[in-house]
Amino acid sequence: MSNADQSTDVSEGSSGDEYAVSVPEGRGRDRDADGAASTIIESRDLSVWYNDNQALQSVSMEIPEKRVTAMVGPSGCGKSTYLRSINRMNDLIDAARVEGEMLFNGKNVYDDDVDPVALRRRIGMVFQQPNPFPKSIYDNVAYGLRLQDRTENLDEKVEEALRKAALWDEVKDQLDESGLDLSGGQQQRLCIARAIAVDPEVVLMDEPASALDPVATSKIEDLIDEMAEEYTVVIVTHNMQQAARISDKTAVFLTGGELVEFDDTEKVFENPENDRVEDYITGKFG
Amino acid sequence: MSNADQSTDVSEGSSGDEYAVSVPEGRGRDRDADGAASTIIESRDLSVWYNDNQALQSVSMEIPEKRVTAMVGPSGCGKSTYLRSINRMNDLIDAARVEGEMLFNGKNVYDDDVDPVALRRRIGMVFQQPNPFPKSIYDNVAYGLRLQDRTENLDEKVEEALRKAALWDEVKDQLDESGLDLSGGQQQRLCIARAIAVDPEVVLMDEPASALDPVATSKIEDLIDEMAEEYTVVIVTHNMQQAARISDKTAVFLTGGELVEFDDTEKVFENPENDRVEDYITGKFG
Amino acid sequence: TSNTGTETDGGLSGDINISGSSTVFPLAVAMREDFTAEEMHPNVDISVNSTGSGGGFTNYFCTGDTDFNNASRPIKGVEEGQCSDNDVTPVELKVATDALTVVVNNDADWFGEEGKECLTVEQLAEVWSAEDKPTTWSDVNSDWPDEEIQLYGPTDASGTFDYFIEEVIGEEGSHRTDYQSTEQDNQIINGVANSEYAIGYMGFAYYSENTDRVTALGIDNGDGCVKPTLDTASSGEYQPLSRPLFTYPAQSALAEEHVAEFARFWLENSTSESIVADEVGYVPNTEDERDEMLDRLDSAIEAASE
Amino acid sequence: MSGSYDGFGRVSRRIGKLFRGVLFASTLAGILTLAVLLVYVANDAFQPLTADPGWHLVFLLTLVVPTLATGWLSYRRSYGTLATGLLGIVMPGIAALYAGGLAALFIDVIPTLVWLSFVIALAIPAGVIVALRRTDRSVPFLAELSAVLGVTVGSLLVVPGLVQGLPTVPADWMVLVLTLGLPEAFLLGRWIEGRWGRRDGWIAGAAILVGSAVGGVVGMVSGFGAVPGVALTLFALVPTGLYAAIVVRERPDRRIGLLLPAVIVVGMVAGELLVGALGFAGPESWVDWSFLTSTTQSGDPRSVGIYSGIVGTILLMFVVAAIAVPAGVGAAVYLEEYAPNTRFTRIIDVNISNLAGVPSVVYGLLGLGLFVRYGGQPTGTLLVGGATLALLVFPIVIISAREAIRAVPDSARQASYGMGATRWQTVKNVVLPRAFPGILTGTILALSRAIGETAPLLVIGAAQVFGVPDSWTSTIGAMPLQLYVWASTYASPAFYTTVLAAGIVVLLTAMLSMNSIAIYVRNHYEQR
Amino acid sequence: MSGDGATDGLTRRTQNSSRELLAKAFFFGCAALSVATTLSIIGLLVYEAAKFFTISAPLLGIDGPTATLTEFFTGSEWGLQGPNLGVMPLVAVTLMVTIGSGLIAIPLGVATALYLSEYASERARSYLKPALEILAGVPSIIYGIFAVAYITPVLDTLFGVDGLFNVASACIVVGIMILPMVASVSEDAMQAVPDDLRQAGYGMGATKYDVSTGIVVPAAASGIFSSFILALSRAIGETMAVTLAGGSLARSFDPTSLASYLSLFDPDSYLEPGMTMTAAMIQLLTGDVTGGGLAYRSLFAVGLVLFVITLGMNVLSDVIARRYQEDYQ
Ligand SMILES: Nc1ncnc2c1ncn2[C@@H]1O[C@H](COP(=O)(O)OP(=O)(O)OP(=O)(O)O)[C@@H](O)[C@H]1O
Ligand SMILES: Nc1ncnc2c1ncn2[C@@H]1O[C@H](COP(=O)(O)OP(=O)(O)OP(=O)(O)O)[C@@H](O)[C@H]1O
Ligand SMILES: [Mg+2]
Ligand SMILES: [Mg+2]
Ligand SMILES: O=P([O-])([O-])[O-]
Repeated sequence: MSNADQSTDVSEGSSGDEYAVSVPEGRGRDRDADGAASTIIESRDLSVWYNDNQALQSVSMEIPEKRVTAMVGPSGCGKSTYLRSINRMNDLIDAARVEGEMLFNGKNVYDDDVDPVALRRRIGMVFQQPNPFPKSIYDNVAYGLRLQDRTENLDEKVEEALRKAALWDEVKDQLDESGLDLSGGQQQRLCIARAIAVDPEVVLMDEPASALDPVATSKIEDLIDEMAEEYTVVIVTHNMQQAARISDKTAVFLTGGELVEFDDTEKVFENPENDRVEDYITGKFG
Repeated sequence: MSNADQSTDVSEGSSGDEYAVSVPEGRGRDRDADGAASTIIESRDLSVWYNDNQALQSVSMEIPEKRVTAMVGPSGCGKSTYLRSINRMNDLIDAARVEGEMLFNGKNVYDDDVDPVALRRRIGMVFQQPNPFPKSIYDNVAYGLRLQDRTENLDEKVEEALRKAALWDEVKDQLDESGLDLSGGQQQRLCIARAIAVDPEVVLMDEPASALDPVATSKIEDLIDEMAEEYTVVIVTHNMQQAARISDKTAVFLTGGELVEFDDTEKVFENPENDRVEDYITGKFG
Repeated sequence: TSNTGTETDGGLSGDINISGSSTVFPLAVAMREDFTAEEMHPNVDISVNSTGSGGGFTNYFCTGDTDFNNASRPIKGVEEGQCSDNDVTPVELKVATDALTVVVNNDADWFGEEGKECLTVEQLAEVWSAEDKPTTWSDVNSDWPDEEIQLYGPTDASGTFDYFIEEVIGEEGSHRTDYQSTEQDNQIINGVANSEYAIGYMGFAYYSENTDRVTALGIDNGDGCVKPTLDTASSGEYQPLSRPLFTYPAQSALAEEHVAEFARFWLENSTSESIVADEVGYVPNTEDERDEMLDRLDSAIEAASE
Repeated sequence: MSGSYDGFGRVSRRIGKLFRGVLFASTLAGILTLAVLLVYVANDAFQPLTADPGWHLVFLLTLVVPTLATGWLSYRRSYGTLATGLLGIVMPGIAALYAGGLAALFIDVIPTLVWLSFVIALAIPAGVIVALRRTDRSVPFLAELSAVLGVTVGSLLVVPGLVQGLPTVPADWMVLVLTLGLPEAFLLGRWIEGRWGRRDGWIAGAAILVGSAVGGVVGMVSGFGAVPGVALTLFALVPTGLYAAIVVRERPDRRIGLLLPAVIVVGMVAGELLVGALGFAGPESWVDWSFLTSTTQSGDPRSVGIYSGIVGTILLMFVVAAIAVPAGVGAAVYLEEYAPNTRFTRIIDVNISNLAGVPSVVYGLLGLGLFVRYGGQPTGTLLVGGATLALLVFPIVIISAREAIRAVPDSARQASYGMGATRWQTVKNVVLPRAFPGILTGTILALSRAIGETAPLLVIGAAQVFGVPDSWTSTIGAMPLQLYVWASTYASPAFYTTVLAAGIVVLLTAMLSMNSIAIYVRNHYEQR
Repeated sequence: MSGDGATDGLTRRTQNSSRELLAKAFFFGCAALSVATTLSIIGLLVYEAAKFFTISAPLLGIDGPTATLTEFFTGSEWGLQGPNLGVMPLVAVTLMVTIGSGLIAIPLGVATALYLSEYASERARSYLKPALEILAGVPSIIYGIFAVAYITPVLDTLFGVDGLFNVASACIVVGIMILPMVASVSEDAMQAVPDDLRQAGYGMGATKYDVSTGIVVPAAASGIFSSFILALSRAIGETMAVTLAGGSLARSFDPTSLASYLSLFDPDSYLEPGMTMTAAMIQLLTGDVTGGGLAYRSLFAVGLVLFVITLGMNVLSDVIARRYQEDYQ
């Protein structure tokens, strides 16, 4: 009943931010201190339709390199759609149609000469449900490397990716066993290892912890924190606390596919410019 | 954005019941005034299992005749299970097992000599999704009467039921058209007409308005109000306001299948005895 | 049992495809059996298709698909034309003599007393002619039962059918079509055996295997009633329905040793009482006939291998 | 009203009960009719009543009673135990059936030397592929493809001739030990190594190899035949032993189930010895060794056999599978993984479901016109028959493969595409492996449909008396065709109730064994 | 960081690599093969049949005998000697088999579907469904032998049939053969009826009988109906069983007279032999086919009629089935 306990303080509440999410001290700061990072992904007036139904409305935003950028917003507001339009996963949906620009290292990924497959090799992705292949742990991690024919030193690369995903110690004796035999949290870390094994520049994560228990979630959060040393991480989450804990920048989408606020995480959670954002963050709807 | 607007007053809130649901003036009173109604349905230590999973825990409660009794509670708490055990619809689920008693007019409906089919002819039922038969409107309403071979004056009885369900004026010229061609709200009223055509003593309703838009919902609520003149209505709802608006008595179930509070609606919403009920009603979880 | 042991060495090998007459079919199958026996040529694969003489010529043999075509009548001019269009040269070899047999049900008692059942050629023609098709037996002879005639016979692709038209109905007349027609002559026997008012006709071999199931009618060609037997057929008494049976190898196929060898084997055994008469049920060739045919074969083989 | 119980009454269920009874009877009507017909067929085929009563008594005592008792005991322990035992009977039975078919192929159709030469010829390009994979990765695809194709073609052109020209060649059964036993030993050894460890893997591999050689020698010495000896060892004894080993090691709780097959084998042997000793005559079954192995065709029911039909059917199935499976799966992959949602795709869609409903005799006409009349092929050959039947099952394969592919969860595809896999890489690495069991099931069911088809073969001009084919262009027969010929050409009551009944038993056994394999594969993988 | 060259690799066209194109081309080719199959069926049947008819044959360089469309579609006799080229006698017997087998398969099939969908326990279903699949899987040649060897003798003792062949035994075995198709397609339709509707019925105090007959069957009607059409189309195309059981007697049938249509419903006429379209094709093939001759060409004309009928029925059943799938999503 921790749920109920937690919320009882509302009745005694006095100020407007009982619900407000506190941003952990020191988070973001150490990286933000060295000035603004350069932009790796930038969308300009990006709109996405599914058939006649608009899921994103002219979204413009700049995602900084080697930072964690969180996207929050109520269900159906288009967070996943935005994420998937970065590495053109929306191409796989017949109904989807994109307008506007999505720049990756300054190049519009929707240009005709861009190969989405090559794009995705540089932008990794982790999904909501852990989805390891029904292959051995080793083969899961090696999958992307083999796709790209980068099979020299395979063993080392697999080990390195598993270490980075904080999974090596747990699985090093069972690399030949099926990835499906791992626990949910381990599976998700395996998926992360799989994604980073090919050394992508960006890792996109769509609610990577929402199917996991609290312990596994906290491991993943720690991992994301570490990943930002080397990679640009863009993460969709439903959990405000999580966004506050792990991200440097936060984008808030609202129903209809509008980006209503995008700023440093601290700023968004503590002093949002938009009232609707404040309402949303304090849990008044959504 | 009425949703957002509505909840902004939380931040200015001062007392513990910003969220509390107000019970409309005069509701319940006019009927309660003439003293306690007699009990038509009574459960005694009713427990229900689905296989090894207990869905109701020793629920005892008395449902008054010709009143509206609402059941509320979080998802999965056993409301539907309780409702369906009144007219033994749970018999149709192989996994379900019932212990304890469910008295209807003093007779335990789980006695061996009770024929569930005969029982259901006296206790009508309306479901969450409007589910008219793929027959004409007329045949939908006449269905129960025909089952019981009560076909004298069929036309009149159909008309009467449709009138009671506040649908007659809208459909009187299209009685031969398929029930499926009606709008959602009309379909649900057709289902109510179908249920009351056979003159049941009790009408059970499982979230009858949750699939409908606000206008249709309010029509159904008005209808339930009128129905209580003649029938005993037991209604399951997720919507606190709705329960407060239309019911005389309210039963609150909590997760695990426990009945934690059962009293006059006014009492339950304004001054609940149980803290968890208060938390639930004020929307703090669930 | 011939296929599980070790391979016999020796013997010829290769495929032979045979099409044509259903009348000759049992004879061809018997020859195949003996030729491919363990101690002979087990590696020669012979397939036999019962298509009717005409069906075999026009659809299989003259298009070059088969090596032999059996026939219960001599090849027709048009067929020879078709063959030569495709560079197929048929070599006519007489292999036996048949008594085309008309059969009725064992319970049919109106054809005469037991053992002497008989029909005149005119009556036979009346039954089968398309002119004024009798529907009941009483239409043929008012003394006979007023029951519907059930007819079973070969299809129009068969030599038997052609021969029957020629000898019984007459060139100018035509054969009725409302009968059970089949290239599987056993179906005729079965049909007649199962139906009291049925009549059918086919090669003698099929009758000789079923003498207890159906009754063969004697045929009265004006000189009294003659029952079909091997004797009456070989003596020529059984008129007009005794006839020669042929097989036609394609001359070019005879260039292959196994084909030539099979043709020779067949001819050499065409005088065999035990195979041709006892096992199959036709009148064997006389030794003279055999020698004549062997000469013809040899010269064809010679021509083929040039 | 209030509080008083006035009775709810009862609603009459009489009509309902009657109705239910009628429905149930109707459900059973078709099944029972078939069952009765099959009992008649079995009676005609096996003639159980012609055996001495003593024979029945002996087998009742040695076989039936102990089997029932053991079965009941296993069932009492658990259903799984009984199932383990039943599988232990059915699996070796079916395996022996197919091993027999395989042996027949090597004895009659494929000369072992030719087989050996082709295995060697194909092993060379396979080695090249492996080598290419291992070494320098920078070979462009087209270069690699042409290299592999070139080596394959070259090797196929040169090597068979060389091998067949060798002065000394190994005996038939040795060739089988080399070409089939060695790979099987290697694969199963690897598999067992993964399961139970390195040592067991080696032991198993060696045992398989030695066992197959022993099987050959025993077969030769006993007169059973060396080739059947090897085939039976490799494809019936080894799987059976492996099955028993797995049960013993991994399912100790079900170990007792293995008693059932043991009791049956012992009971059969004991019964056979006893009736021999006591001089009781067995039934004059029409399904006997000579029926299964004789190629004789004549009007005498006692002398004919179905051997040519069996071999023809096996060969036809190879041709059908070789054509229809790649094409059908390919079409399914296109429709599920590649096809844009266009009008053309929808046309293909509708077209396939309609193709599945085209009468088989029309497919026969298609084969006749396409291959014989315009393709210039001779009538009734293995190639034409196989290709015609392949066209017939093509839509069935597509439909079942599509279902299997559709069942692959989308998350698996997403994961692959998200890693930067191309479509083909995703299909190859993710979609096809996961859809494989479903595709296999569908394929087997499609083949078991093809096994029973007669009309298309008749239409393309199959012969009525046929032998064992030995080349692509040999005229072909098949089991159902053989039945048709017996039922028409040799039609006499004697055939209908003797060899035809026996033929039905053989054909149905082949079909049902295929279906049961399909059902087993389906259930086995559905559980995962 | 994002200096020059950072976007180079993005334009590598992995999608159009020769490996991808080859794979795609192969898969497309396989799919196209299914269309090619249909087109060749239609093309071949039409082309060869055109050589059969008087109006089109000369255009295709045929100078042998031909048949006029009138002869073919209104002639009352089938037989290739002389002017008897009417296909209707064959169609009529085909129709008899369809009617007769439908009379067996439709009631039994719907009852089976209803039992499996509404009454049978999970366990009973798991035994009955495979058993029904076996009914459908037994090859038609075996059904043909059953008909001749076991069913005709029974019919003979019951009703007395003349000879070995009769349409009734063909109807019985074909009925058994198509029964599983009626049952499984109907059952699918019944399973697609939302459970909501059953609940509504039970909630009104309906018994299982009331729900099954009054709610499930009407709601699944279009699906059930489409199963009939599909199964009957299967019966029409059925070959070996009707060839063995029905015999090869071309009946005479005058398509211009009402009486001949009535005779299709005369029980006695079912005890006599009759040749269906498919049986006629087999008969032509096992003998009569004269390469390129009238018989050969007539074979394709009959095949075309058969194909058009079955295709039409398949399309119809598809359309109906789609309709009901739209009803309940
Ligand atoms: N494949 C699709 N086809 C059609 N519409 C889609 C598809 N995927 C998403 N949508 C619609 O687009 C809108 C945005 O969806 P999206 O998945 O991006 O939302 P989201 O913010 O990720 O929501 P959630 O938090 O529930 O995942 C929704 O209205 C959704 O219904
Ligand atoms: N048919 C069933 N089989 C097994 N378990 C069931 C079944 N129906 C309900 N349950 C379980 O019983 C519990 C109570 O379910 P019930 O439907 O009564 O809840 P509810 O209060 O009506 O919830 P909701 O508001 O979501 O409708 C739940 O845990 C549910 O999972
Ligand atoms: Mg999302
Ligand atoms: Mg509920
Ligand atoms: O089959 P036939 O002998 O009559 O040509």
